[in-house]
Formats: sequence, C-alpha cells, structure tokens
Amino acid sequence: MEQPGNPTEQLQEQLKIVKAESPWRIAIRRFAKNRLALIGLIILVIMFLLCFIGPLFSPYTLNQTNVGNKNQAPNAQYWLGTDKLGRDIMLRVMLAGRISLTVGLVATAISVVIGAVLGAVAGFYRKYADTIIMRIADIFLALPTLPILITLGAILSDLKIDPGKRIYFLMLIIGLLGWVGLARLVRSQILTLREQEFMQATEALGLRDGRKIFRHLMPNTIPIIIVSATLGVAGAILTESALSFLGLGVVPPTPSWGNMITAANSLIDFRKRPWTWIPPGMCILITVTAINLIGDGLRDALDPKMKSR
Amino acid sequence: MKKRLSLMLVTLMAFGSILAACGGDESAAPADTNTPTETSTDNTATPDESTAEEPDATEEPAAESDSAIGLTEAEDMSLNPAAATARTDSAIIGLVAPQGVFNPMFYQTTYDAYVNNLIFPSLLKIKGDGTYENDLAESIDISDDNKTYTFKIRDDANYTDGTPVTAGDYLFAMKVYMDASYDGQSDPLSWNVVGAQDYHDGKAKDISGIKVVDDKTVEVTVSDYDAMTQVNLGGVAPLSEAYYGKSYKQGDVSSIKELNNKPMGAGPYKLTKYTAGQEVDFEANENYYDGAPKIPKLIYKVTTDTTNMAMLQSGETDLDNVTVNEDNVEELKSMGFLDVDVLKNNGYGYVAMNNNNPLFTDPKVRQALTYGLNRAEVVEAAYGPYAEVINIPQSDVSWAYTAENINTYDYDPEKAKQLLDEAGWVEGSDGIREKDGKKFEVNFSATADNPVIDALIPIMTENYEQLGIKLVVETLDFNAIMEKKDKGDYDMFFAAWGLTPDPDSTVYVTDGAQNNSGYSNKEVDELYKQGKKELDLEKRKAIYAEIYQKINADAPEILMYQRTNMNAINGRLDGWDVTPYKEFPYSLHQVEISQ
Amino acid sequence: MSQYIIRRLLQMIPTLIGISIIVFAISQMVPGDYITATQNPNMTAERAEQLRSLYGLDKPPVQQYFIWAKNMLVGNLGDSFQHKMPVTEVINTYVWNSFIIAFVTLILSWTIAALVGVFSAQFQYSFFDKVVTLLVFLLMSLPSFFIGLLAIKYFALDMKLFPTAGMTTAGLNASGFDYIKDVAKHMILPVAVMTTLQIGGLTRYFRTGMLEVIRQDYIRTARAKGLKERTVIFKHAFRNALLPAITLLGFELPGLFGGAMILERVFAWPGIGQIYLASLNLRDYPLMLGFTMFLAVLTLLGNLISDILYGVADPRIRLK
Amino acid sequence: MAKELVEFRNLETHFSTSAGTVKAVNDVSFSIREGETLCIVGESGCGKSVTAMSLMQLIESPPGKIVGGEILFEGKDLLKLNKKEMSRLRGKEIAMIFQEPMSSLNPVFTIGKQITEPLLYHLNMSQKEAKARAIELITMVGIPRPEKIFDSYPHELSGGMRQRIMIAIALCCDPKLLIADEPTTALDVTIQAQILDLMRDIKSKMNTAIMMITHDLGVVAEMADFVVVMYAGKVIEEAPVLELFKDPQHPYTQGLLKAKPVLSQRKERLYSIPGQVPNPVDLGDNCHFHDRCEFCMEICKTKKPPLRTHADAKHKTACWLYEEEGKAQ
Repeated sequence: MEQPGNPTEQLQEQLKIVKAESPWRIAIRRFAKNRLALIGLIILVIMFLLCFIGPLFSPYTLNQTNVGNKNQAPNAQYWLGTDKLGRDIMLRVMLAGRISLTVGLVATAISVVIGAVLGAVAGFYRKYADTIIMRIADIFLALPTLPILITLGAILSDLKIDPGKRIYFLMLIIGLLGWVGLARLVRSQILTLREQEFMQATEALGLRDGRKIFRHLMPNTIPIIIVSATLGVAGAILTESALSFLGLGVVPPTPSWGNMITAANSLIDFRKRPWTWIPPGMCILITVTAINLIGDGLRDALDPKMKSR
Repeated sequence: MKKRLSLMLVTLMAFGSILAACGGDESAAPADTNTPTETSTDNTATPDESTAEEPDATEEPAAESDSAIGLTEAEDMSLNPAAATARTDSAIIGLVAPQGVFNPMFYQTTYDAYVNNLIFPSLLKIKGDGTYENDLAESIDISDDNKTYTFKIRDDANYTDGTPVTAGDYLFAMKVYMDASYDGQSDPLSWNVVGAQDYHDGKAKDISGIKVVDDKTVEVTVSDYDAMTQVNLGGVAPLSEAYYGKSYKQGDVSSIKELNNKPMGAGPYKLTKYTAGQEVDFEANENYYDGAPKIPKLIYKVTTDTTNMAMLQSGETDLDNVTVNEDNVEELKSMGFLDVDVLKNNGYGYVAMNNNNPLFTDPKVRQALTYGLNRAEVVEAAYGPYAEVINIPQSDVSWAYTAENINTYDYDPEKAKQLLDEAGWVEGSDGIREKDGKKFEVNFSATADNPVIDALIPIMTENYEQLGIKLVVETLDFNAIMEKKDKGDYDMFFAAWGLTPDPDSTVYVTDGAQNNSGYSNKEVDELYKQGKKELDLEKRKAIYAEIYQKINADAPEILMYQRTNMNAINGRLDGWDVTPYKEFPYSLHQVEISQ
Repeated sequence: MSQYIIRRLLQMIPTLIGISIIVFAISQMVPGDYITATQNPNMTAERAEQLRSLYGLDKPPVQQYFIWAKNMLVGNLGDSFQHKMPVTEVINTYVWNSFIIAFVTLILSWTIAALVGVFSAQFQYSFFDKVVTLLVFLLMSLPSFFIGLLAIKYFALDMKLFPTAGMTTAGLNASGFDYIKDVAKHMILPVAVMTTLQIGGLTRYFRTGMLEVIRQDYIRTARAKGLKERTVIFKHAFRNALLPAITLLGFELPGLFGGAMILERVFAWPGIGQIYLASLNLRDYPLMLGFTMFLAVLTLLGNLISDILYGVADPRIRLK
Repeated sequence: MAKELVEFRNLETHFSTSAGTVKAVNDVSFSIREGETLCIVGESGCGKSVTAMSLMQLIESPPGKIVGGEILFEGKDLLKLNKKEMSRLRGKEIAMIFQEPMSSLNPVFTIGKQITEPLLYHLNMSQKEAKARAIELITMVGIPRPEKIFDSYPHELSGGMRQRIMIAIALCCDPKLLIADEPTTALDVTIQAQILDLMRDIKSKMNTAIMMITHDLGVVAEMADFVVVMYAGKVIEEAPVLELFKDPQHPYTQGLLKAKPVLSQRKERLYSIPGQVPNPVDLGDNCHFHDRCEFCMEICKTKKPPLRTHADAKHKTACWLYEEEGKAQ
C-alpha cells in the first residue's frame, strides 16, 4: 500500500512492467474493473442502440406531419407527445440522436486528437515548433468564426455537395475549430512536465521522442484532455444545430437534439410544452454524463499514479 | 476550456443570427425590413414593391380565421399594472434598437425611421389606405405637363428651435440628396430632377430644376414624370439649413452625418436624449403645426423579441410589436389590459423557380409545380389562421388587389401530373420523370430559421415525390441564397418579399432590378410601364389587375402566403390610427392617455 | 524575460498581418456585400454602382486590402456603413456595456468555480461533488438562451426580484450613485446567468486540477509539516492547481470585450455582441473587420499575458 | 535504558478496495525509545509505510482507516487527539521525510519559503528569525551558499540536495522523532551514503529518535539500533541490530539476509526468496509467509504464530518453529 508515487517512480514502475504487460493492456484491465466507467459505457451503448435501431420499430416516419395532432402532451399513442407539426417526438429524439451522437463524438475526437498532439509537440520541442504551432493557434483563435462558416456553407452549396453528406464536413469543421484551447492547455502542462527529472531518465535511456511524448508525457495530461472532451461533446451537439442554419449541418425535417431544443425558443414553449425540449435536453445530459463517467474511468485506468486500488 | 469557448462562440454567433433572423420583419434582422426605401419617412411613395426578400420568420399557427385579424380591445383595464398607470404624462414604446442614424436621408433601419417619423415631417404623408395627403405642404400645384411641381409650405411650420421651415431648407435637403458623397439608401437621381446630375457631378453649384420662389414656396422641375414623381418629391423632409448646413460643402456630407444623433426638425416631438442600445427620449413639440401632442413625454425603449411580451405584461412598456403566433396572441389577450391589433403584413412568401433554367422554362411545368404543392396545408401548419394562401403578388388590403379571373391553383396532383405529361416530362423506370434523358431533379435552397420551412420541406418533398420529381433540399445563409440567385446558379429557393404601398415593381419586369426568377413576359413589361406612367388611380387599378392576371397564369413562381403582424398596446392609450401602411408613429401625436 | 516579451510582441506583427489577410480574404469570399445585403428594392444598378464606388468596394481586392491596412496602421478603422459614423466610435459606444457584465462575470465565475472545484475535488464522489457535477452537465446540455429565458421567467416575472431586461429603467434621469444602482440592479440577472454558464466548464477544470494536485507528494509533505488543512489546500495545492487555469485566463481577455450575442439579446443588453452580429448580417465590412481585428489583437495579447503569467507562476518553466 | 518515546499497540490500519478489505497493518506492536534509530524492514507492500503514515495520521481516508489499537507518543494516545492537536504535533514533535525527494517539495515555492513555513507556524518566529534559522539549517545539512539556496526553487536543485532540504525542513523544529521513509532509495549510491552520514550526524548532535523505513539491509546495518521486520502487515521479528544480523530467527528474515550480497562471501548467484508476497486482500488467520517458507508446517497454514521472546529478551519472533506447538510437530 504505497502512497501514490511521483513520475520518477512511475517510470520505474513502467520500466519494470514493460515486458510483462503493456500499459494499455493494464489500462483496459483497470477500466473493466471500474464500475462507474462501465455503467457509462453501457449507457452510451444503449443510447446508440436506441437511436440507431429504435426508429425501425416506430409506427411513424420522418416526413409525416399531421397538423391535426400538433402539440399533444405525452399519451398512449405518442409516448413523448408531438411537436408543433404533429410529429412524434419519440421518433424524432431517436433519429436526432443518430446525428447528435455521431457529430458530438466524432467532432470532439477530431479536436481532441489535434489539440492534444499539437499541444504536446509544441510543449515538447518548444523553440520553432512551439512558435509556429502556437502562432497558428493564435490565428485560429482570432479568426471570425461565423463569416468563415457562412462562406464554407456557400462554397459547399456551389460545389453541389449532397446536403445529406455535408454533415461530414460539419463534424470536420467543428473539430477543426475546437482544438486550440486544448492545445494550449496540453502544451503548458507538457512545458512543466518536460522539465521534471523523470524526463532526464528517459533522456538517459535514449528513448525516441515519439515514445517520450506519447508514452511518458501525454498520460499526465489525460485528466485535462478528458475534461476538455466532456465539455466538447456537449458543445459540439449544440453547435451542430447552429451550423445547420448555414448550410453545414442537417436539413430539416431531419432532427438533431440541438435543433429540437432550439425549436422551443420562447417562454411559452417552456411553460406549456415541456415535452418538446425536455427529451432532447435529457438525451444530451445523459450522453455527457455517460461520457464523463467513461472519461473518469479512462483517466483512472491510464493514470500510472493510481495504483491497484 | 478554450475549446469550449470557441465552440460556444460558434454557437453564440450562429444562434445569434438565428434569433436575429427569427425576429421576423418588425423585430430584428437588420438584413430585412428595415431597409429604407426612398419611400422612407413620410413620403412612402416608392415605386417599388417590397423591401426585403428574407422570409418572415417565426410565426406560428394561431386561432380562427376572420376573427384572427383585426383589433381586439382590452377587456379589463383594472388589471393594468401600477408601473403603467403611474406614468401619467408619458408613454413608453418598445422597439428593436435603432442605430442612432436619426436623419431621414441616411437611416438604415425601420426603428431609426420610427424616430425620424416623429422629428422630421415631409411635405406629404401616408394615409391609412396607402395613398398620400399633404403634411408640411399646404398645397401642391402640378403643371399640365406633369413636370413642374410647386410646393407651398405651411406658414405655421417651425422647427423646434423656433425658426420657420422654409423653401430654402427644402432646396438644401435636395442638395444633400444629390451630393456625390450622399450614401443613404435612396436613389435621388432617379427622380429625374432637372440639373440634379450636374450638381452631383460637381458641374453646377445649384440644382437648376429647383427654384425657391419665396420663403415658403419651391418649384421643382423634372425631366420625366411618372406616378411616383409627386410622392418622391413630396417625400423629402426639409432640413434646417441653418442647423445642418453650417459646414456643408458640395461633395462632402460628413458634417451633416455628424449631427445624426442630435436631430432637429419640425415634427411633433423633439429628441431630448439618446442612449445607444437602450432608449430614445422625446419631449412634445408644443408648437407643432398640427397641434401639440397630447402625451408630453415619450420614450422609445429597446426591447427584444424574447422579452417584449414580459415587459408589456409588467407595464414597463405601453406598446410593442410582437411576433404573431397562436401562443403569443392568446397570451397577450389574456392579459386583459392590452389592445391587440393584428394587421396584414405588407409582403408575401414564395418559392422562386429559375425561369431561365431549362427545367422551368415551360409555364406548364411551373403551373404543375404550383398545383402539385399543398400550399394550404403548409400555411395552416406554419401559421394557422394568421396567414393566407395567396395567388397574386399583392396584399389584399391594397387598392391594386384583385381576385377576378385569378386561378387559385388549389392542390390537385392529378392536374399537375397531366400538365407535366403535356410538357413532355414522363415517368422513368425509377419513378422519376425525365425528358430528353434528363431527370427531373430539383435543388431547393431555403433559410432554415423560419416556421414555414419546417412545414414546407417535408410536405413539398412528399408532394413532389408523388409527381415524380426529386427534391434535394439544402438550408443556407440568406445572403448565400441571394448570391446564388444573382449568379443564376439555382433551381428553386424560398424567400419573401415586402410590399410598398404603390404596386409598381420590377419583380416581374424583364431584367428588372428585383426580378429574381428571370421571368419575362413582354405584355407584362408593357403594362408595368403603363401603370407607372398613369396618374389616374382607377385606370391604374385596371392595369394592375391585368398584370396580376397574366402573372397568375404564367406562374413564374409559387406564391405561398401573406402573414400578419401584431401591435400590442396598453389600453390606457387611445386615439391610434394604425394600418398596414400607416405605422404607429404617424398617429402618435394624437394619442392620449386615458387612465 | 523582457527579451521574451519583446520577441513575442515582435512575433505578433506577422501573426496580425496573417490574420488581417485571412480576415480580409474571408470578407471578400462571404456571399453578398453591403449593397446587396441591405436589400433595398429600389436599388438600381446605377445607384449600386455609385454606392460601391463611394465605399471603395469597386476597387480590386488587393488594393482594398492595402487601403484598409494602411488606414488601420494610423488607427483609422473607417466609417461603419450602417451606423454612418467611425467604427472606433461605434465600438466605443457599445463595448463598455459588454465589458462591465463580462468583467463582473469573470470575477464571480472564477472565484466561485475555484471554490466549488476545490471542494468538489476534496470531497471527490461525495454528495456535494455529485450534485455539482450533475448541475454542470445540466447547464451544458441546454443552450444559453434557454437558461436566460428561464431566469427571466422565474426571477423577473414570477418573483419580480429583478427588472426583466435592459440596462437602465426607462426614463430614469438619475446620475451618480443612483445611476450605478439602477444599472447594477439590471445587471444581476444577465451576470448571474453568464456566471452560471461559465462556472460549469471552469469548475471541471479546477476540480480535475485539484484532484491531480492533492495526490502529489508535496501535499503530503505539507501535511507532514503540520500545516493547517486550509493552508495545505488553499496555499500549497491551489497554487499548483491554478497553473492550467492560467492558460484559460488568457482566453478571457478577448471575451471581456467580445460581447455575448445571445444573452445580450435575451436581456436586451446594449452590448457589442449584437452590433457585431448585425454588422455581419448587413456585410458592414468596416465594422465587421475592425471589430475582428480589435478582438484579434486582444486574443494575441491575452495569450501572451497568459504565457507570461504561466512563466511567473510556475518557476519550472523557462521563458526564453 | 532510554525512555520509550513511541509505542504502537495492536495497531490495525485497513484499506477498503473494490476487491475487499486490505489489512495493511494488522495488529502491529513495537516501540521506539528516545534517541534510538529503529529500522523497519520488509518488502514493498508489507505495511511499513502505512505504519509510519498511521503514526503521522496521514492515511488517506477513504480508502484507508485506522480501525484499532493505540499509538502512544510520550504516553499520549495520538489516535485520541483531535485534528488541531495532531497538526500541532506534526512537523514539530514528529517530522517526516519521504522516499521521493524529487516530488516532495512544492515546485512553485522557494526553498526558503518551504523551510520557514513550519518555523512561522509552529514556533511563531518572525520572518527575519525564521530566515536566519533556515539558513542555519541549510548550512547544517551541508549545503554551501545557503543564501542562494534559500531563494532557489526545488527544480534548480539536485535530488541529493533536495533530500537534504527535506531533512532540514524536518529538523527545523527540533523534533523528538524523525520518520524517514526510504530516504535514500531514489538517490544514487554516493549520495545515499552522504545522506545517511548526515542523518547519523544529526542524530548524534540532536539526540533525535529516528524511525527509518527501508528494504535495504545495508542501510539497516549502517544506521539501525533496533530492527523491526514486517511481512504482510505484521511484525514477524524484532531485535537489536547486531542480534538480528547475528542470529536471524524467522525464515523470512533469514531469507532477506541471504538475499543480500556480501562482498566477502561471493556466491554463484544471489539468493532470492521463492514465491511472491501474498495477495493482501482477506488474508487468513495464519502465518502469511507459510507458502514461501521452506520450513512450512501444518500449523503454519491454519494458525497465527504469536510474536514472542525466545532467546534474547529483546529479540522477538513470530514463528511456529520456535513454539512448543511447532516443535511438537
């Protein structure tokens, strides 16, 4: 029962076990042992299943409007009620999940990978690499997002890209816009970490840079990456609905959780028709919470400082 | 965190734009209605139809038809909150933030116009039915050739600084209009005033066509006239040369623009304080020539569509323009102390078809697409009783409106199929019609921030699928759609037009500045020319009726609906005279407080 | 250190030039211009031509860029098309309204987030921690206008605790302290909502930072020295947990002046956010470009300041 | 004989994990006398550090918890003190240095600040006095140019210097007991020797009792007056250092000594104890070493041997080999 060790010790630990079992294997084993993380994973899987398989069992279809049934409260026929065009909210929430889950996860993954890698490289090599990467980050940060998006939307339209496929561009764009913050955070952590003794040890061992960065430095930045990712997923899901208006996202009537919530945009909707916004809101909440649970589990699993508790 | 921030930023920006656009014509989007036309202030005579093209947003279904439109009086004034009744000598009017361009020549938004309306009277003003009457002008004499207009300004008209309104001030205003550096929204050179071009080009120091006969009389000569000339010339608001002209030099109007936030005119109110983005305070002009306004103090308070109802409810405002939908109307009526006035909007929504595109050159195809779309269902779904399907591009409250010999294109898929067959588009093996090996596949662009689109897209997609037409829908930024339109690189898009009081327009004229669809019909062109030149109202009515019948038959675009606007007014204020053409500022000076 | 700062400041020059070129290029690519965006139905081709030449929009883009850049160097951002006054004046008129709420929000959100984060971390997986976590996620799951509307409904309309919207009471002719009091009263709701939204993410970062730090050996050392728990947490642990947050602090500088488009709108707050949005919708390029560059400078400065602060706060980092 | 300074009586410290309860310290009793150096030896995870942390009451809770026993310090039961009283004791009467000099100092504060902190807090010195005392301490632990060091940050110092600083911090309030948890493990050999010299030096100067935790018998031989051997949360043998080295009784201790290379008697290969430390979760009530013990008997698997004196009065062993029941088998 040692106290959590420091990076030096951690390195020794790792060196000891490199042969026996790779850190990733250990991570998987630890992750599987983390109950909360597993619950998070299960919730996420259930969400996916519901969204991708659920609609197959629905008696309604996407384009089916029925003004006579508009704004119904949840009832036996419409379990979650209907919206202002008389569409089944249950079906829409599930269909919306396909878009929102995919966009949220993929876009976040893109920005996290770019942000973490660029941040780590900048922090590790410093000098020119740092200057160049960080100045690019500055430029990204300073660019006016909305005009760029409008322009991109127009360009995609001019190129006659199938509107159904623009969602891929959307994910890419949200991902590309989101990496700067994380890059700066990771960079500053790496700047500190690389000055620590255990890095001198890796120096002595003659490890390659890539290994130093990804094996020894990056694991220490996992917690912050996870926070960033959790926040990012929610952000991406909500951002999607905004970008749809610029020709970059889904086309109505295709629903997304974001555009379903945004559709309820007055005090009256809020008061009179909670069933229009609570389901998509809950879905985002559940997704974010699940991802956070998984994230915490991942962090504990990957964190060498956390010993076999 | 930054990541979150930047994403948030995107979200913010985009939501912002949505909300902005959502506000509907009256409330928000700078890009739409606020466009001044030369019709601007009181003169509103403008030749043209329409102000904005952006579809009017955020309206929703509502109550039942006929009763839906018109004024519903407050029922129980005892419910009036103390905050409102405490204001015994003032009224607060809620509106979207003006930009501080308080000059009738330069303003950009409707809300700046609302301010200008109170401060700068023109020679003419609009009446409730969309025609004009004298305001500052005591009389207008028109020469027999219709080219010389003699305006006589009222003797009792004085600026709020006590100096009289003179003919010279009119000339001064005209000079500013004609100045080369004038960058307002009007197109004064199109008024054909003799000598205007020379003044504009700096070749002359005066405008030869404008003669100051005496202090109160000015004579304007035009090189060519039309139905709009009198309104164009009479729509000018004289500007005090003594106040505005101190540092004016030909070719540089910047000294006048510098006074934009310190306006001084001869109107019923004078501006006492302007706090950007918050409020504009006015004080009654005791010496107003039409009689001192009955409310001594007036405040324009900035509201947004998210809170304007709440502020009416709490009594913080006395009047506001609220987006029309069933919820809002019901809510406002239930407050009991508000007069709720639902008015026809001067405008209509439509689906444009590119008439130059081989797909749509055949009128039969365009008719088929109109027959084949269940417009009534779309409008019902989007607006309920607060909008109507239209079949001619004119408001049914206009004098130019006609219902005679107009095909209503009621939903009829069989007829549509038959027309398509006749046009040579036959169903292919995959169920999609084709002609000469080309599939009938249509790209449709629309702005997304709008209740019509929500209903239109699914219904349209399904309706057209039945006809054997494949619809590919995209949502885009409004300006991006307009650019596609300008380049002619589009099949169909959804938009809306605003209507001006006068039916003259270039929307359906071959190569007209506003012609979006590329529609061309020589007869229509000729009729529009006649209509513009004709000064007799009855004759004009006949001409425009004919125009609308031809357009109706050609179906250059799918006309969709005319919707409504709503003013909610605290019942303690009486004496309004508001119509779709005559907005609330025009009768403010006669409104009184009756507790 | 001063060498480092000078070098970074020098680096800002090419960066800003790069930004200005990209921003300008985007403005050229965005569909529509002021003339088309204003949608004036009476606009004849001739008048459009006149206006474009008045505004210099008819010149080749490269020439336009250099004119713009040259004017910018002497501090002239040009005149706003729609406001008909200098861009600097427009910005100056509205930006301070945005600044005051952003500033108060900044102070509040950082203070609260730090405290909540610290407690959340110290009592990880406690009831308090779980409630905070769930609340944070809940706030993240709803768009900001939603939360703004909610606040108005409960606190302004139902409980009548605060004014509904706006920055001052209409017709109030107060000055001095009364004026400040009035503005403060109007500020409470928007600031509260913005703070709530900001706290969310920040709390997560602080919590994570603290969780990392309190497991470090030097915290054990501090405890072994017999220091009070409060000293251990707030002096030894917090100072280290704050390090990543310094990076985030740099982002706040442009945020202070950038305005909040949605919430300004929801609360009818006369801030710069809505003005900027309008400039974009109307393609009022001088205002749009000017404000973008203004924010760009602040962004770069913010990052520079955060880098310097980081170097100061963490002695292990050598700024070279 | 010196007075007893610390006495552990039946200390029980448990950790709850997802896999079950770990009795990290299981019924441990021994004592430390004033001015004496006591070494606790054992493999990783045998509970030596937890014993020390229990004394400091720095067990992370949850998951750790002291569930039973007493720790008497100068006759007072530390476990009965409240938080404030305990923190008054920590750093002042009982000081501790750790295995990892690299990370045991706060990276963002200067050395000076970290040394003066307890002086200001425990002894209420003025800033000036504290600084003077700190410089004195830095000099005492053998670091040249103390003024400069005073204003340095930890990362500017080498590992050995940092451990010296840790010692300086530990000594600043003249503690009666210094706990050193593997103070030299992370250092290289020459530095190790210097640090040990320094500690011996200090002990002789200040008459501080030292409780040293180590798995290095070399260190034990050099430093200890008295040795406690722990295995799987239990004390299995305790004796004065010479006695233990001369006559190790418990098979585990014997194994440990065999495992230690000795220059004078080079063997073909180093001896190592076969098998592994048992899984610490839910250990039975028996001799925990039984499955690695070459002398294992039936009773070892079923019954826990008591810790008892056998030959020398100060030498106690817990092993059935020396018990009647064991011998009987």
